[in-house]
Amino acid sequence: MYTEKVMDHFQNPRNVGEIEDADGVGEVGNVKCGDIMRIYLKVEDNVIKDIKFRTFGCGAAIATSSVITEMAVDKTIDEALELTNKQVAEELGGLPPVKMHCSNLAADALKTAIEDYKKNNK
Amino acid sequence: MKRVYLDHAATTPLHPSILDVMLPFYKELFGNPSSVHSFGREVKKHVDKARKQVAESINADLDEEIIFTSGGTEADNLAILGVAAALKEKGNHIITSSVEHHASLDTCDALAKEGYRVTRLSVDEHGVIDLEELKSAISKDTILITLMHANNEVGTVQPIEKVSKIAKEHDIYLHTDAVQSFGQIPVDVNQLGVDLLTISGHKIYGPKGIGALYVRKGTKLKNLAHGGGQENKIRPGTENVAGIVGLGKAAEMASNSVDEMQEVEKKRDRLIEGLLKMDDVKLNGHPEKRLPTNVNVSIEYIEGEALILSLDMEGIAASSGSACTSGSLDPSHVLMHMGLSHQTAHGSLRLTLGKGTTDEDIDYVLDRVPKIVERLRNMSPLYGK
Amino acid sequence: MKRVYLDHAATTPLHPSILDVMLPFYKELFGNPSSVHSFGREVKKHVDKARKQVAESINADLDEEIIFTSGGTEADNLAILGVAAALKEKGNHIITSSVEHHASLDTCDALAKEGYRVTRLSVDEHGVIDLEELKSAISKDTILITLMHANNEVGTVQPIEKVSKIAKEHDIYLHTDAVQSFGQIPVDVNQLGVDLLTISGHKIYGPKGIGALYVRKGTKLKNLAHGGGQENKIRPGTENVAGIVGLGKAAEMASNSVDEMQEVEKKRDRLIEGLLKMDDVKLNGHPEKRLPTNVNVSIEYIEGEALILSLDMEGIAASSGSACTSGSLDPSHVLMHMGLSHQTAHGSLRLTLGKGTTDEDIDYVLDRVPKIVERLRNMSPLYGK
Ligand SMILES: Cc1ncc(COP(=O)(O)O)c(C=O)c1O
Ligand SMILES: Cc1ncc(COP(=O)(O)O)c(C=O)c1O
Ligand code: FES
Ligand code: FES
Repeated sequence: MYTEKVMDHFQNPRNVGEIEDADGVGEVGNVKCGDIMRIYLKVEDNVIKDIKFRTFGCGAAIATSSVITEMAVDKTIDEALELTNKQVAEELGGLPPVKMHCSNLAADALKTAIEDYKKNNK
Repeated sequence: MKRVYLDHAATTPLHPSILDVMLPFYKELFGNPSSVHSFGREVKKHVDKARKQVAESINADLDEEIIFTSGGTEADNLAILGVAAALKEKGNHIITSSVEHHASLDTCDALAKEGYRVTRLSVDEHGVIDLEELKSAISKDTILITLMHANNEVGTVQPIEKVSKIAKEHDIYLHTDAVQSFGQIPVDVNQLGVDLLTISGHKIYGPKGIGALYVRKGTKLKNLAHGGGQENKIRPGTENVAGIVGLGKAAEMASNSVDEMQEVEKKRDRLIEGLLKMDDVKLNGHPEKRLPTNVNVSIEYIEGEALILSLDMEGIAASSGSACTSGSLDPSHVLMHMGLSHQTAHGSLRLTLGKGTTDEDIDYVLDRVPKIVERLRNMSPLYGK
Repeated sequence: MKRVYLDHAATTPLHPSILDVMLPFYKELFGNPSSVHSFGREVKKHVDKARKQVAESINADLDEEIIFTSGGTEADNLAILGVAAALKEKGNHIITSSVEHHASLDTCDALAKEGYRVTRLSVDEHGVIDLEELKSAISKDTILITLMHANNEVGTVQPIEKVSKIAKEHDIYLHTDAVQSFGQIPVDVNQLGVDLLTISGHKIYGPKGIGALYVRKGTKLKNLAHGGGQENKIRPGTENVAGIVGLGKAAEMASNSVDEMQEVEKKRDRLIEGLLKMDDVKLNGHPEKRLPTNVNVSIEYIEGEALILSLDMEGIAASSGSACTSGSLDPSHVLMHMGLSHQTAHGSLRLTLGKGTTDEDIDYVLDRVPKIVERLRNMSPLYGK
C-alpha cells in the first residue's frame, strides 16, 4: 500500500512538535476525511530555520507532514511557497490514489503557516 | 517478531482439520459432481454430506434448504435481490437497518435505485434497532425484512427472535446475515424464526470464497444467475467442491464451539478492561449484547489508520472504522449511526479475538497499545490543549 | 480396476504444482487481502500477481482488465447481464448462437423474458455459425454478440476473429466464452479482438469455483452484485484467495500448453479412427476446426446413458448428450441444432482427453467400447432390423 519511504516517515516522523515562539503557524483541516495538520515556522532572514508539525490523520497524512518539513527547512519563504502537493507525493515515492488528498494537506498547511508569518511581519 | 492476529472479524485462519477434509478434493476426488460416472458420483456424495452438515449446524429441517454460494456477499445479494424479484408483484418495500454490512446495505441501495422503497431503521447508541420503529415501518407493501444477526464492527447482537414474531404476524419474509454470529452465539434458524440466513466459510475457520444461504422451504426466491441445474437451479455453476466440503466441516465445528467461546469472552473482557484504563477511551457497541470476540473502542485525538499501521509494526493485526483505512471519505457508517462524532469514529480500534488467541497475546497488546497511543497523541494537534 | 478418465471437458484434475501454490493460502497466508495490516497486505500481493498471470496468459494489455469470479458460469452471466444492463439505453438486441453453453444460453433466455430481443444464430452440420447470417442479424439496437470460442460438447471452434471484424464495424461489444478453448488452442484477447472473455479454473487443471472475466478497458459493464470494493467494485465479496492464486498458475500453464496439446491431438485422432471402425458410428462436430481433446461420436441404436454407465463399470469416465444423462427431456441442444435426429443425438458419446491421457488409455477404450456397444445393440429393438 505505502512505499518504504512513507512508512519510514510515518514511523520516524521528522520534526514533530511545536515551536513555542513560532513566527508563523498554519492549520488546515481536511473537510473530506476530517484530518487536521498544524505547522509551526521559525524564520530568519526570509529563510525557514526551524519547522515543526502536529497531525491528526492517517499514515499518509503523517508522512506527508513529516516530509514537507524536511523539504521546507533551509528554504527561503519564496522557495517554500513553490512546493507543490505533487512534489510531496513524489518525494515519498508516490501515494496510493485514494490517499492523494492527504498530500494536499501538507503543502496547504505550509502555505498557511507562511501566510501567517507574512501577516505577522508586515 | 511476535505476531498477534486480532482481526478475526475480517477473516479467520483455516483450521488444519478443515484443510485435511478439503485436500482429497484437490487430489483424487476431482470429479464434477454433475457427472454420471463414478468420478462424479463419489464427489456428489460429499457435496450432499456437506449440505447435511451445514443444515444440521443451523438446525434446518431439510438439507435442500441450503444453497451454496461463493461467500457471504453473494448469499446476502441472493437473499435480498432474489426475494425482491420473486415478490415484486406483491410489494416493493424492504426494511433493513442503517448498520448492515455493505453486502446488504449496498444491495438495498441498488434496489432503492430501481424503485423499491427501502426503510433503514435507526439504531440506538449501542447499535440496537428499535422494535417500535420497525412495527411502524411495516406497510402492506413490505415484502422483506433484512437485518443482520450480529454486527461486524461493534459486535452488537440484534433481537432477531423478536423481529421474527413481528415479521410473522405480518407475513413478511425475514432474512438475517449471520456471518459474524455463527460459531460465536447460537444460530438456529427455527429458534431465530428466519426464512433466509447467510453464513460465510472464512469467518468460521473455513475457506474463503464459499458461503451458504439458508432458504426455508416454500420461500419464494428468484435465481440471479442462469446456467446449469446446480443448487436446485438457484445458483448454477460447477460446484466449488473443496470449498463446500470445507464449509460443511467448518459449520459442524462452528455449531459446536459456542462453549469454547466462553473462554474467548473472558479474554475479551480482560482486553476491554485494560484498554479502558487509558484516558479518553470508550467502548463502542453494547456492553452485554455483543459477540464474545469483539472489542471496539474509540481512542480520542488519534486517527485509526495511523494506529493500525503502528500496531502492525509491532506485529499486531487490527482494524479500524476510520475513513482513512477504507479509502472512503466517511468513517464507518455503523459508528456514525450509533451517534459518534466524525472525529471519535475516526479514532476507532477494532480488535477481534479468535479461538487461538492466548492470554499472552492480550498481555502483549495491553502493553503496546498505550505506548503507541501516547506516541500518536503527542503528534496530534487535538491533544493536550 | 483400471480407471480411465476421459471427461476432461466436464472437469480436469488439479495439477499438483497448482495445489502447491495454493496451499500456503490455506495455512500461514490466511489474511484478508482488504486488510490494512501485514497479514492482509502480503496476501494482496499474491492476488495482484495472479491477476498479472491471468492477464499475461491471454495477452490482456492491463492487469486490471481481469475480474475474478466464482467460475465460468458467473463470468458468462456477468458479461451478458452486465453489458445488457449497462447499455440498456443504447439498445436491447443481443446476438448469440444456438449452441452456447447453458451459462450463456439460459442467461440470454432470461434477458429475452425481460424484454430484450435475442437472436440465436443457427449452425451448420459441424456446429459452425454462418457469418452472413450474423451480418444480417445486426441492427442498430444490437449491443452485444456473445459467442463461445469452442463448444463444450463437440469441440467446434467458432471464427471469433472474423466475428470480431464484423462487431467492430458496427461498434458492438463481443464476448466470447473461452472456457473450453483456453489451454488447448491460442487464446489471445487482442488477436481474437474481443471485449469480454470468460475462463474457468477447473477446465485448465486449476481449482473449481474460480474463474475470470476479461473486460477490455473502457467496456461498459454493470456489476450484478453489491457490497465491498473488491474487483474494482464489479464483483464484491472477500476474495477466494487460494482459488485466485491457483487460477493464476493454471492460466500461466494453460497458455504454455498449446504445444503439449499436439501430442494429445494425435491420441485423439487415433481414438476417433478406432471408434469409426465400428458400424453406424459417425463423428459429430467439425473434422478439423475442433479442440485437440474432443471426441464426439454418435453410435446408432443405443442410448447414451446406458453406454456411459456400462463404460463406467469398466472404469472409463465419459459423457453423453443423451437426454437421459441430464435428466431433461430433450437430448443435447447442440447436437439437435447441428441437425442430428433425436435418436442419433441420444446415442452420442463424448470422450475428452487430457494432458495425462496415455496411449494405453486409448487402447483400453478402443478395446472396451466395441464390446459394450455390441452388448447394448443386441439389447436394442432398433438394431438388426
Ligand atoms: C456481517 C457480514 N456479512 C457479509 C460479509 C461478506 O461475506 P464474504 O466475505 O464471505 O463475502 C461479511 C464479511 O466480510 C460480514 O462481516
Ligand atoms: C463452454 C463453457 N462455458 C461455461 C462453463 C461453466 O463454467 P463453470 O463450470 O466454471 O461454472 C463451462 C463448463 O461447465 C463450459 O464448458
Ligand atoms: S488523513 Fe484520511 S485518508 Fe489520509
Ligand atoms: S430412457 Fe430413461 S430417462 Fe431416458
